[in-house]
Amino acid sequence: MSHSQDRPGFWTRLSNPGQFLIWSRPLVVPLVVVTAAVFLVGLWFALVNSPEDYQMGDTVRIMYIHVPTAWLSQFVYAVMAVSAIGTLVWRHPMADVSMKAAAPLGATFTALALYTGSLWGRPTWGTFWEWDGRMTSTLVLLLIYLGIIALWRAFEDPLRGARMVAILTLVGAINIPIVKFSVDWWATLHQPASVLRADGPTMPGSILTPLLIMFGAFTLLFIVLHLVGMRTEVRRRRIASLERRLAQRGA
Amino acid sequence: MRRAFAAIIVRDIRLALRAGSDALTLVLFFVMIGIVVPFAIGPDRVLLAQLAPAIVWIAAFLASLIGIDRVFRDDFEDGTLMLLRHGTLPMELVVLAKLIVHWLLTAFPLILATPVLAVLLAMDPGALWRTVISLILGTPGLAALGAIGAGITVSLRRGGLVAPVLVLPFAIPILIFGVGAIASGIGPDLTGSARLLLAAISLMLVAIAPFAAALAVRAGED
Amino acid sequence: MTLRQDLRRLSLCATGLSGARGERILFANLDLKAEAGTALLLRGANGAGKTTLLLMLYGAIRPLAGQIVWSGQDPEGPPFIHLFGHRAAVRARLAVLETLNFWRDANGGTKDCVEALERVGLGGLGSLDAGYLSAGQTRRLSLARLLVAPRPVWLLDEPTAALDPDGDRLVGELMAEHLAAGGLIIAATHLPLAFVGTSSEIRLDG
Amino acid sequence: MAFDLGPHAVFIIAAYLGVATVVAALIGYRTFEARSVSRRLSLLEEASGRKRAQ
Repeated sequence: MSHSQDRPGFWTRLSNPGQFLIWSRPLVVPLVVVTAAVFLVGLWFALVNSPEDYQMGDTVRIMYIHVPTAWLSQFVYAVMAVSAIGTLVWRHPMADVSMKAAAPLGATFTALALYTGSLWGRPTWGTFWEWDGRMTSTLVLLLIYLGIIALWRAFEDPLRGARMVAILTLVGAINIPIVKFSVDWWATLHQPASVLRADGPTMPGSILTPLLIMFGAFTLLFIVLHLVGMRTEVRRRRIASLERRLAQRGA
Repeated sequence: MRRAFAAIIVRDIRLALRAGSDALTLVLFFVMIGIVVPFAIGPDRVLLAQLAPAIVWIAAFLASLIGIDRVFRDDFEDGTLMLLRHGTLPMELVVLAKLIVHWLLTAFPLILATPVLAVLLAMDPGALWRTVISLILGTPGLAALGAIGAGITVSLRRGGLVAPVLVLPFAIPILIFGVGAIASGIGPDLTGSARLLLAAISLMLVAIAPFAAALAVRAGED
Repeated sequence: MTLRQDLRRLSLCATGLSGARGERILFANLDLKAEAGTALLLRGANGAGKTTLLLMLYGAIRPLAGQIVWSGQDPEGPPFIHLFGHRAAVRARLAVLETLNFWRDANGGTKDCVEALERVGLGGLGSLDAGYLSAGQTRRLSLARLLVAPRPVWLLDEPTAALDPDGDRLVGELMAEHLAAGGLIIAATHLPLAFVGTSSEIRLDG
Repeated sequence: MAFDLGPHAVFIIAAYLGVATVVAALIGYRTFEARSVSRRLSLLEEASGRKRAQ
């Protein structure tokens, strides 16, 4: 523990779990407050203060939560991929903690994206599930997340598991674009391009503002939950090492 | 006696839910098989709806076959099975307890996950309900066959791969009546009788599994 | 001391036993006699068939020839043998106390688990995952398994392996207490066993 | 605040309610996890007699 140094260098502050707990503690409460505030403003704009879309009518309001969650499902995977590189290349101790804390969040946001997507598609398709390109590749992404979480659970000792999960995550990062491309090809092969072009180039301001605010709200939500998750994971590992020491002392 | 029976079930479930075990991955495997098929067949909803009962049952069938090896493997390797021979519970009841745990950890989550597949495979609610019923009736039989296969191959070092192959032929009737109980094709509606036959097969298998598997386990350590 | 064991007095009389591993005959028409309250030590080099003989007495392996009779015990009665061997039957992800509770219930025991843990020197580690225990501690947990469900016959296979000196002392004490309570011990060991109690010895040259 | 959500109101409400409950569950589980882990950690730190930086 680097208590002896007077001012731990930037890198140790970032990479040492003990230091991480110290500097991340004051961040949690303010972040929670900001996230709640942005959510309230976002909901106010999304549900009340914006007109319905001339094309899709009121169902555009579902888009305000579908698009952010769909975007988050890929953003969280990017965070995990960067952490995976951190684990494998620089053996950064906080990297695998971040990876482990992010995986369940990624899976949940992807599931939410599918949930809201099927509700959004219901009025136009007439059914909850249509094998269209984007929705199907989101579904495959969910399976990848669940696979990663299953791999985390299969390892008893998280330290050993981290490198394996990092490798799988990176392999996933390479394969996701391929999956996306092939699924789109498969979808268009069997049906004309789906009419649902939400993010058209020209989006009237009245739709853009709620969308951007909700974007910010969901991203902040992820950051807060990820930070809390990482703090919990660091302490869970300290518990494991303390238990090991307790056992040795008891021998 | 009952305390020992409950102790085995509680311990095995607790172990399965802790980290370091892959109990819930079978559900993932089940859902994945269901999802993969439309990629091969194509997203045509009418065709998918017709094939949905077969897809769901094949997925359940393969998922339960893969889960067989874990029924006795861990307990055999760390000596628990050897010590249970002299527990208060006869080996037959130990096997029954493990059979119940095996069903709870593999088939039960499968049945809970069936609606997910139903939505993906464009199943109508009626078909979904019949699928759930046929899975509830059929999976105990699969679990029983699995326990017998596990008992026979537990002493083999590479037994994990042999068991599914041994058990699969005996499980074909369950598959036939399982799918039959959902949609019996163009002819007269035979789903009712298929359901009864499925239940009969399952009951018979669950009845003989403890004795057959206990015999195999007891002989296994010789 | 609630761990006091009130045991039925049994005696073993095995005649003409012969066992083999694969084709190799390990021992032939071997006679064993052991009275309640005494210990029978099986000596012999590694691979001399000590473990095979113990598993034969345990009922896991059928003898090629010969017969094992436990007098004073009706065959239909409740199980009466404890086996303490190399495989400690302890799962890494199960807590120490949970493991012991399981074995007390599975073997129909009634003794208090926490006290058994204290007796074998694992007092404060009840809520710890068994995976964190050292080899010696795991064997102590396995010893505790014998205490929570008292049974007349103990079959011990290298009881002092992986144990430190006060571990050996603990094994000696437990064996002495078991013999004093009228139990019967058959131990296979090549290390000297320090315990108070009448014992006879038999050598397997294999 | 009875605002009109149009003909497909039920889907909009279902979407928002679904997301709200799942997010609430996520937040609840993470705080519960954090609280129980830090409780167990302080327990262990007393047992091992050393107070680490919190």
